[in-house]
Formats: sequence, structure tokens, C-alpha cells
Amino acid sequence: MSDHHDDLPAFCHPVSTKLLFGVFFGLIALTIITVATSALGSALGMPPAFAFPLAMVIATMKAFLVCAFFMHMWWDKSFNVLAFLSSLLFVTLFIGMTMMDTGEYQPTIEAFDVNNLANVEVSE
Amino acid sequence: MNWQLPLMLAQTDSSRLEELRERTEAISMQGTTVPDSSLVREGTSNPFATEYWFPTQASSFAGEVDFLYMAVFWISLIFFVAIVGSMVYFCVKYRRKDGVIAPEPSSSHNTAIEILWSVLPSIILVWIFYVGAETWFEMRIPKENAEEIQVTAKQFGWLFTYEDGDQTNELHLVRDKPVRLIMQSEDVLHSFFVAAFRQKMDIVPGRYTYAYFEPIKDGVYRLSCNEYCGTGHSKMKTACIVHTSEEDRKNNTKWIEAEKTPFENGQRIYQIHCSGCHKVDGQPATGPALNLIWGKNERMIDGTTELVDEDYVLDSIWYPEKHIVEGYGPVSKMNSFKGILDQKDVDYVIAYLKELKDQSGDAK
Amino acid sequence: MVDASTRQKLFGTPETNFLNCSKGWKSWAFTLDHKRIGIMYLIGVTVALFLAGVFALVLRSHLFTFDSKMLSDDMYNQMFTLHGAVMVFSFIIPSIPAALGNIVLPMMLGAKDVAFPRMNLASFYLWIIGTGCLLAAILSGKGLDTGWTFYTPYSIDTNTGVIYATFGAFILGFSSIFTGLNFLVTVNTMRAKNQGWFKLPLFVWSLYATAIIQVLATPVLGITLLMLIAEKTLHIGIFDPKYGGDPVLFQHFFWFYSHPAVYIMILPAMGVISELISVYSQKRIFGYSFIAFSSVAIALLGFLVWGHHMFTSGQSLVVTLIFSAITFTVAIPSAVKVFNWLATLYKGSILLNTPMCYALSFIFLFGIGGLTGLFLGALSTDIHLHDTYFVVAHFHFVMVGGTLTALLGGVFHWWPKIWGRMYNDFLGRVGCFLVFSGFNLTFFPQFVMGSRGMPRRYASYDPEFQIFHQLSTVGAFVLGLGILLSFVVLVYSALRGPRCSSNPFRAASLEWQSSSPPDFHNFIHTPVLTDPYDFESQVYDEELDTYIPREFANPAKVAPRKEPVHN
Amino acid sequence: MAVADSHDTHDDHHDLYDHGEFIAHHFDSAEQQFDSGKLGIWLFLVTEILFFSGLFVAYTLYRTNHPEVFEQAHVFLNKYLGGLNTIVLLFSSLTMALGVRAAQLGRNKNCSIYILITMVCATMFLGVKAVEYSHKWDMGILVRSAFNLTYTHPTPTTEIGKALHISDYLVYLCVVPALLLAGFLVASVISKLIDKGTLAKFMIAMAITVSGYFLGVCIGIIFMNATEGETGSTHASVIAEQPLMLMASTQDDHAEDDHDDGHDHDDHDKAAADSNHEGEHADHEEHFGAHPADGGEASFDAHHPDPSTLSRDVGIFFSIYYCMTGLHAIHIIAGIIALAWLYWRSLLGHWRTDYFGPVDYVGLYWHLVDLIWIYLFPLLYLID
Repeated sequence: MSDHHDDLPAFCHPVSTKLLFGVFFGLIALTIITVATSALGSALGMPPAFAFPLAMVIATMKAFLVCAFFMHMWWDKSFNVLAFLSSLLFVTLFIGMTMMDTGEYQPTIEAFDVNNLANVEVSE
Repeated sequence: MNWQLPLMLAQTDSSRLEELRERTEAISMQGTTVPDSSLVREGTSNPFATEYWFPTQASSFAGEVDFLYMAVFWISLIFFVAIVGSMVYFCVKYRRKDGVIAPEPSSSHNTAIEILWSVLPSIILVWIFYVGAETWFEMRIPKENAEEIQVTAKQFGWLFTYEDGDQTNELHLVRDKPVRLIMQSEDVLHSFFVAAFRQKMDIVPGRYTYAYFEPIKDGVYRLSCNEYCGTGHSKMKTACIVHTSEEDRKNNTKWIEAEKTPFENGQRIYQIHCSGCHKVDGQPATGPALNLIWGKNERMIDGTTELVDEDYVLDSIWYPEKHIVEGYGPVSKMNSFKGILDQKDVDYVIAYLKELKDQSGDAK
Repeated sequence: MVDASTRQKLFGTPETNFLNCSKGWKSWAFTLDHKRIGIMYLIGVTVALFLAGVFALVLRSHLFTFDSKMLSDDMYNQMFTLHGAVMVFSFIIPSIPAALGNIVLPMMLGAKDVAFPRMNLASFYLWIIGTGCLLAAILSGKGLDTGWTFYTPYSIDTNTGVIYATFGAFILGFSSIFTGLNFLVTVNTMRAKNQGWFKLPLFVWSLYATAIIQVLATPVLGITLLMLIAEKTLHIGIFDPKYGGDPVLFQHFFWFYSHPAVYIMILPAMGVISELISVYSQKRIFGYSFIAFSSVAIALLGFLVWGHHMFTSGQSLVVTLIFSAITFTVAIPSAVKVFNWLATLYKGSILLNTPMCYALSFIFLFGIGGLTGLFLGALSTDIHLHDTYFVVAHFHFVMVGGTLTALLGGVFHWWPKIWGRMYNDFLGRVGCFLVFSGFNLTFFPQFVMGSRGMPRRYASYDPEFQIFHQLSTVGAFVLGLGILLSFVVLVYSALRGPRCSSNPFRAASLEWQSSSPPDFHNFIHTPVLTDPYDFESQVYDEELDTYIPREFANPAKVAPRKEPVHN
Repeated sequence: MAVADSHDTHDDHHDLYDHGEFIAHHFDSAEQQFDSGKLGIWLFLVTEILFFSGLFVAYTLYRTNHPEVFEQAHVFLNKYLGGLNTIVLLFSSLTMALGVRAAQLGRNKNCSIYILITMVCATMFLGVKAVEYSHKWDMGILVRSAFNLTYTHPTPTTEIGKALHISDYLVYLCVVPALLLAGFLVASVISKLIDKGTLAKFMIAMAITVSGYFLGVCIGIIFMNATEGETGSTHASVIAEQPLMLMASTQDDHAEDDHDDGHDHDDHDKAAADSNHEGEHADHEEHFGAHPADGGEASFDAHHPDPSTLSRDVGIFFSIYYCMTGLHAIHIIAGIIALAWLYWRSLLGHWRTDYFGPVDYVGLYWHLVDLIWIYLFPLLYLID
């Protein structure tokens, strides 16, 4: 999709204006959709459980557009893409393990809160 | 009256431990049961364990922990001797002579041997993991009939509350009676650690943590805080006393309970609630020393002076923000004891303070 | 074949080199030359080592008797905190990568400099600022008493200079990221022509693996410390239980960085040892690809095991079990490395000079450090040993026995390259012996104490432990003496040592193809790409009294049996 | 000299033109230099993602463990303002991409125009953010320790605030940009006078950039008033959505107490911290959830028997909100500085078809900032 200019060096890939504007309008459309579903979703009968996954799917689509075309990932060296995507893997690992752990011991915090609030009432 | 003995409870030093050991031994001898030599149960006895290397095995799983420790120790030793032995042997045999570089031709790659020395240790590692995890489940998952003891840790002391509502700052247990500690912290992280039980668990503010064990050997053991908690971390030690029977436990804690003069009640409250921050030897700690303050005019941080009388003591215990003594500001580090100590308790404390003042005065 | 005068020009001791090509403090302070930045880093980490070493000696002296009154409890807590914080953040993490790596890595690739020289200099200045902030905690008069781990909620409650110190560590984190990022890019884009990944010296592989950790893990430390500062100043309620936060969460954040950071400390050391063992055995390293990939494997597995610092912290059972299982997998690549080093020694031509002595002590000490890790990885034994002196001994065996000996070995190995002068090998070996024996004396008794249940970070202890503490204290002073002696030997040789040739050890990696000291642009000629472990490619040149690549040698004069004795 | 390390070290890079060469001494070719820089910036973006990851972890955990709190809290966030800001940032990303394209083709003039538009969008974003922040501070929506919801806008006390009928906090937030604007205008006049044409151009562009902030503030106020009613009134439209908030219609002016400084909550926090977190606590809790909610709140009650825990956790949501958006705003500011440097170099006509690296690298950074916002927007504003 990049322009072909014979006089450009090999590492220079200008992206056509048409494509950039196309991506931009795509992004705007997705933003409007996500705000609209959030504001009107329940009115239109969308189950509330869908709202969050839908918002995340739309965000990921937007992120893909930005990465692939604005950030030239589509044409970039695969090593760079790999490096960037690997960071997401480590973030997932970080979130996953801590979430698993805190989820497990959450009852001990809730029990503590309940007892301590009860104590406060007794003392006052 | 010998009031000095219980005074040492707050920060149990070694002589205190010895004293307790003698005392409990004496009680055991008089008591119903004689220490039983068959206490170390079948399957937990450990041929490698030595008293030199480890503290006493006083909990049901201590033997298993030590077994794994010694097993790993021997495995490591074999590997270590093999590694260092061959290293030294090669260094002697193949050392460069007269500066002439002459390595003998030999292969620099062998996939078979690489795989071999990756897989063999892996098998041993899986075994170690398995044995470790098995014992650990025993250590972490309590039996249903376990006695529940509430543990409150704070800078820098312990408070144990038993099922019958009694409170001590030494942990009293009964042999062969499984215990589940329900632990909470009033301030920062602490950690419950009794080496003889091989059990350890952090105490995290804002939630409960639990520790479980079954003492199988009577005696007096060191209980220490194992997670760094501030200035007095190394002083946050107390005794864990395992009695041979429930009766013994009652008898043994009673010698504190029996003499119930207001002074002694006050002293006991001091031990449990105040001794972490206030000393009675005239030395300032987190808070001012308490032995000479009664009837004194104390300077406050705002420059005023306050007479230490009944009102002052009550205010200081219930509303610590009200009077802040010079040198301990800018804000009070003390939590309010309103709701924990009632008017009567405060009276006991006052009796204790008065007596302390007299005692110290006499000494001088 | 090249004529004698050209050889002289290429491999002899040059008139101008990177040390004397420009003069004045500005030529150092604003230099973009990786070698000069490396030397400044070396000086910097040495200062940090001495400072933290003094803290260590003070606290060991305090522990000489069980009821010592030498330090107050508060002072003791501040001493071990500063010892830990300065050692970890200012010394060990930058030591091998930023000091030795900076000097050697671009030369090993045949490059003129690292990819981003300005960033390299910025990294050094960030190191200075960060260390300054750490020490500002002392100068502020409040000290720092949280332990180097800054565990909440104590770090929020305490009145000491936590904000200075955390800000310092935050800055030091960026210094480390800059170094790592620079190395990753340099290795990727600046290798010599036709220098494939498997033609790289193993030190480069280990630095590459280290850099992966630095780039991926250190930012998490950054955000953790920022959140801690926010917690302390604004009370945002994420880590502070008083406001509904979760202290265990802080530990997750902290160890997500700090466990991989342990491998930032040890991986480069392993790289150095791979170089030393093969050069001083004059034998191709055994199992090159296994050592190379084990570095990367350790780096990646290192991200999966942080929870083993939290077995008793209130972490949930299932997560604890998973972390313990993964922890054991890290043992495999480490063991593979040790076995490969031994196999390299087999039938080698082993020269027992100072760097090699350090390499051999590394194997001994790292062996103990690694094997004692098994006790701590296994769940049941860890519950007993957690946060006792056993742990203290374990990580000192890895970090000091491992990293410090490797650093010293590496410094002795590349010292003639850096300064063009040779050190006194006998005194060097005496220093090594003192370091080795002092180290063992210091830390071995701590294993016994830990097994008997002596908790760490205790300002006073039970009398039964006194004998072990006394041995330990004596050992610490012997260790200190050994380091001091090595320091004197090195400094003296840099100033007054006899001139040495460009490649006295018959090493085959590219950095030895430069003159000693190297030219400002590293190489006067484009280096001839050789296999870094093909020692036969280096032949002895009588006129220059050094080894040079076969391509440059005079075929008539190659006399493999008449070689120099450097002892 | 090195040009590749574009915005990691903000040194003066233009000295390479003094040497008359594009390629730093240690690189062999323009391509090697470009590839190094590109890999470098990608790795830098990796560190940025992991840097932000800490906050995402905190967000995810608190959201998973207290889902109802997040649902209660988000109504204080205006999704239309958030949406507006999203569009502004996306547009800036477009102009940045166009700027990169112009640089790649060596069209320095076009490039400078695109970069200028990007910078104006960036400051506009900050302007809208300032309106949002000041609005929340007015209502006492602060970080956990200082959280003290009042639902009301206090009457402005500053002269400008009274005149324009805007929040005091907003006035404070405009002080620095106003000073900058004045400074740049003066600088442009001076540089014009001493005949530094390019410098004057640069200063004018900077002044335009800073005015973008005020444009953002204006648009933000208009949006805010359109969606939530006039400033100074209670927020009926918002509150109506939540039965819980109808309960707690405490009308006291607690928020006026800390009017001293919009940026600095230290006093308040210290007070909270110092009183051993007891007394102050109770105060806060009274405002928010001391009255148990009636009807429709059954599910909430099941989770938290006592509503006083709710207040605490709503505070944590806003702690996370301020951390995330604050750190993002800092990245925007850093981006503006980097863009200003690019603008200066575009004016000097540095970009050529074989040398456009810095624009590309800063562009990548700018898109990453956009990318993070793309996720922050639904996570913080669109949770129901």
C-alpha cells in the first residue's frame, strides 16, 4: 500500500495519503460506535455483560489500525513487530499471575473488613 | 513482691527462655504425664537429622521438612563434590606446563551428553518439588478439629487470644492438639516463626493470614517475628510453651492469673498492650518510659506542661492525640485504646503506674 | 601477509590511543567513547562497592557479640538497608554490563561504538544522579530503614528518607534501561560483516539476555516506585492497607522486577566465566549453543518465578505451587552451563593465572549458591528457611560469590587490553585466595545459622549463634582485605605496570585484534572475522611478542612452540 | 554524531549539520543508522508499555475485586468529554502520520505544518483534561485519602473565576500556559526585532501551540455545560442515574476548605494521614455512603454489607484514574517537547529522503501515547 518512488532509499516507505485518511475515518467511526453503544446500549436491549468485552474489542480494532498503518508496522521489520508484541505477552503474564493470586486471597480481606467494621460499631 | 519476673515477658531474652524451660519441666514432672519418648511419630523420624544442624523437631511435620532438607543436602553434596572434584582434577591434570599451549584434541560438542545432563537433574528436581509440595500441603491445610487461636501482632509485641477469651503474650499450646492461628497485624508486616515447628507465615495488615501446626513435643520454644517490621524487629520475640495437657496449660498460665491485685492486673495489661512501645526502665522507646511519670509535670510539644494524673492517663489511653509529650511528635504514633481498654482497665494501669513510681523511688 | 612495520602499527603499543587522544576533564566528562564511559562506570561502581562494603563491615562488627551496643537498633537497620540498596541498585546491577560490557561489547562486534553513544553517556550520568539520591537519604539526616525491598506498609509509615531513596532507585532503573536498550540495538544492528549470531562470543549472548531483562522488567520497577512515592505523599490507597490497599500486591510489583533483576546480576557474570574458561584452557568452549540458549532461557524463565520470594507472604496456595514448580526449571539451564564449563576444562591447557583463579572460584561458589537454591525452591523447606540467614547466605553466594568474583576475573582478564599494562599475577592470585577464603568464612556459617532458625535483619540475637557470627565477621574482614589487595594490584599496574602486548593471552575474540590500549576508533584496521573460540587462528609473532590472527602473520616466523610465559 | 537516539536524550542534535554529514561516525550507512534508531525506539516503546502495565495491573485487580465500585464511580466521568479527547488525539495521530510522510519525501514545509497541527491537538487535549480535572476537584473527587464527594461546585473566589464563572482550580491550571503564551509572544517579537526569522517563526508556532490549550479549555467548558448543566449547579443529570447518589445529597462546602492550591493537596493529605486515619475517615464516609441505599441496591449490599467500604473503594478508583491519566498527560507534555524539537528542525529543512529518522521515531512515540489513550478511554469512561 505504500507509494513507490524509485528514487527513495530501501528503508523509506511513505504511506499514501488516501490510506492515512481512510484509517483516520475508520478510527473515528469506531470511536462513535463505542460511545454510542455505551450510552445507548442498555436502551437498545444489549445485555450489560456485553458492554465491556465489546468496548475492548473495539479498542483493540482501533489499536490494530494505529499500529499497522500509522506506525507502519505492516511494512516494518518482523523483529521490531515481534519485540513490540512480546511486551504484551509480558504484560499479560504480569496481570494474569497477580490477578490469579489476589483473586484467591480476596476472601481473607473481605472477612477482615467485615469483622473490623463490626468492631467499630461495637466500640461506639 | 517479686514483680520483675513478669516484667521480662515483653521481650523474652534467653535467660527468660531458660527460666520458662525449667518451670515447665518442673510442672511436667509434677503433672499427670511424663514426657513421652515415642512422641516422634512413625514416618516422621529422620535418620539424617542432627540436633546440631536443626532446632528440635516439635511439630508433626518437622520431621518431614528435615527429611527433605537432608535429602537435598546429600544430593547437593554429591553434585558439588562431583563438580568441584572434577574441576580440581582437570586443573591439576591438564594444567599448562612450562607455558606451552598444548590442549589435547577433544570434542567441543556432544548433543547426547547435553541432553543427558539436562534430563537427569530434571528428574531429581521433579522429585524434590513433589516431596516439598506434599509436606507443604500438610503445613498449610489445617485439620478440622484444630484449636483456633487469634494472633495479633504489632510493633513490637504479640497478643494471643484463646478460644475461651483469655489473652497472653506468650503462646501456650497443648501437646498433640492441632492449632490454627488466625493472624492479623495492627500496623505493618510481621511474620510468625517458630523454628522448632518449621512453620512460618507473614502477618499482613488489612487481612487475615493463617498458620497451622500440631505440636508433638512439650517444651519452651522461641517465637520470633521474621519479617522486618522496624526499629524493634529483633526484640519482637516471645516464648511458645507447649504443655503436656490442657490441665498443665491452665496451671501454667494461672500463676500469672492467680494474684489479682490491681497492680498485677495493670502490669498484665501493660505487658499485653503497652510494652511494645513503652519501657519501664526509664529509657525512651517509641513512646515515653512509664516508670517515673506518675505525678510528674510532663512537657508537651506545644510547650505547655501537663500533670500526669488520672485524667491524663485516661486521655492518653483513649485519645492519644490529645497529649503529645515533647520529643515524641509531631503526631502521636499510638492508636486509641478506646473500646479495647475500659475504665476499669485504665484504673488498673493507674495502679500499676503508681506502684512503679514507688518502686523506682525506693530503688533510688 | 603483512609486512613487519604494518604489523607493528596494527598490533603494537600505539603512540596515541583512546586514553591519551584527548586530555582534560572535559574530554572525559563529555566523552561519547564507550571505552571511556566504561572506565568511568568502573570507577563509579568501585566507589559504590567500597561504600556498601564499609556499611557491611560496620554491621558485621556490630554483630560480633550477641548483645552488642555498637549500633543502636535504628542505626543497624539503616546500615543493612543502605548496604543492600547501594550494593543492589548502584553496584551489582550496573557492574558487569555497564562497566565491562561497555568497554568490551562493541569491540567484540568489531564496531566503533555502541549504537547510541549519547544515551550511553546519559546512562552514566543517570547512575550518578540516582546513586546521589540514594545517598541523599543519609545526608538528609533521616537515613533509610526499610530494607532494600521498600516493603509496604512499613515504607509508608516510616519517617526516614524513603522518597529520596525510591526516587534514586527509579533513576537508577532508567540508567539500567538505557544500557540494556543500547546493547540490544548494538548487537542487532552493529555486528561485523558476516558475524552471525553463532559467531558471537558468549559474553555478548549473556549481555544480550541481560539486556532483554533490563528492557522488559526495569520499567515495572519504575512504575512501582512512582506508585510508592504517590502512596507515601498522596495516599492513593493501592499499597497501603490503611486506605484499602494491598501490601502483597506491592510485593508482586516489586518482585516482578526484582526477581529478573537477580538474573541481570548473574547472567553477565556467567558470560564472563564462559570467556575466561575457554581462553585459559585454550580450548573451544564445550556446547556453545547450549550455553548461548541457556542464557536466553534463564532470562525468559526468570520472569515466571517471582512468586518464590513470597512463599510465606500471604500469597495464595495455588500461585505458590505454580511458582515453586517453575522455579525448579531455572535450575536446569544454570546446571547446563556449569557442566559445559567443566567439559571445556577437560583436556584443555589450563593456565592458573589470576582471572582463571577467579573463574574457578566462581564455579565453586556459584555451585554452592545454586545448589542451596534447591532448598529454597522446595516449598516445605523454604517455609522454614525463608527470611533466615540461610537466604542471606544463599544470595550472597550467588551475587558476591558469583557476580563479584566474575567481575574481578573479568577485570583482570581485560585489564591489559584497557591499559596496555600487565599486573602482578602473583599478588593477583593472593588477592583471589583472600577473596575466596574470606568469602567462604563469611557466608558458610550463615547457612548453619539459618538452618537453626536465625532470622535475618536482627540487630541482636541469641547467644547460641554468637560463634557463627564471629566467624562471619572475621571472614568479612578477610574478604574486604582481599578486595582491597586486588584493587591496589590493579591500580598500581594501570599506572606503573610493565607494558604488555595486544593479545598476551591468545584470545580469539575480536577485541584482542586491537592494539593495547585500543585506538579511539577501537580498530586501526577492520578486524578479520575469526571464530571467537578458534584459538588456533591466533599465531605467535616473535617481533611483537604477541598473538595475531593468522592472516597477518609472517608464515616463515610462525613458531608455535616458542611462546611467551606470562607468570 | 548520533541522531538515532532521538528523544531519549534531548541533546542538541542539530550540530550534525555543522559537520556536514548525516551519518554518525560509528555507523557505516544511512540504513544501518535508521535501522538502529528504529529498533531503539521500538524497544523504548516496549519499556513504555511495561511502565504503564503497573497501572493497568492495579486497574484490573481493583476492577475484578470490586466491580460494583467501578460501576458506581464512572458516572463522575463525562464520556462525551472523553470521546472528544479521543477524537482530538486520533486527529493528531493522523497529522503526525502525514508529517512523517512529508519528512520521508523531504517536504520540510509540509512536515512543519503537520507537526504544528499535531502540537495544537496535543495542547487542546490537555485543555479539555484541565476542565475535567478542575470539575472533579470542585466536587471533592480526589485520590483515595482526600476523597470527599460533595456534588456541588463551590462559588469561585478568584477574580477571573468570578468574571468567567469558572472553577478556581481551572484558573490555577491556566496560569502556567498563560505565562508560556506570554513568554513565547514576547520571544517572537524580540527575535523578529533582532532579525532571527526562523526563530521568530518557531516562537510564533509555539505561541499557537500554547493557545491550543485555551481552545481546549473553551471547548471543554462548552461540552461540559452542554452535557451536565451550568457550572455551579448540582449535577442533576448525572446524579439522576444513580439512586445511591440521590441519598447522599449533603450540601456542605467542604471542598472550599482546600482552595489554596489546585495542584497541591498536601495539607489535606497530611491532615488525613496525621490523624491516624481515624477521625478524618469517618468524615469522608459520612458524605458518601453512610446512608444505606434503598431499593435496587440489593446486589451491592450482598457484596459489601456496610456501605462505608464503598466510599473507600471509590476513592481507589479515582486514585487509579488520576495515576493513569496523569502519567498519560506527562507523556503528552514530553511528546510536545519532542515535537517542538522536530518542528525546529523542519524549519531548518533537515529532512531528506534518506534522513527522516527522528520524525519517524517521535511519530512512533506519539502514536503509542494515542494507543494508550485508546485503551484508557473505554476502561475509565465507558464502564457500565
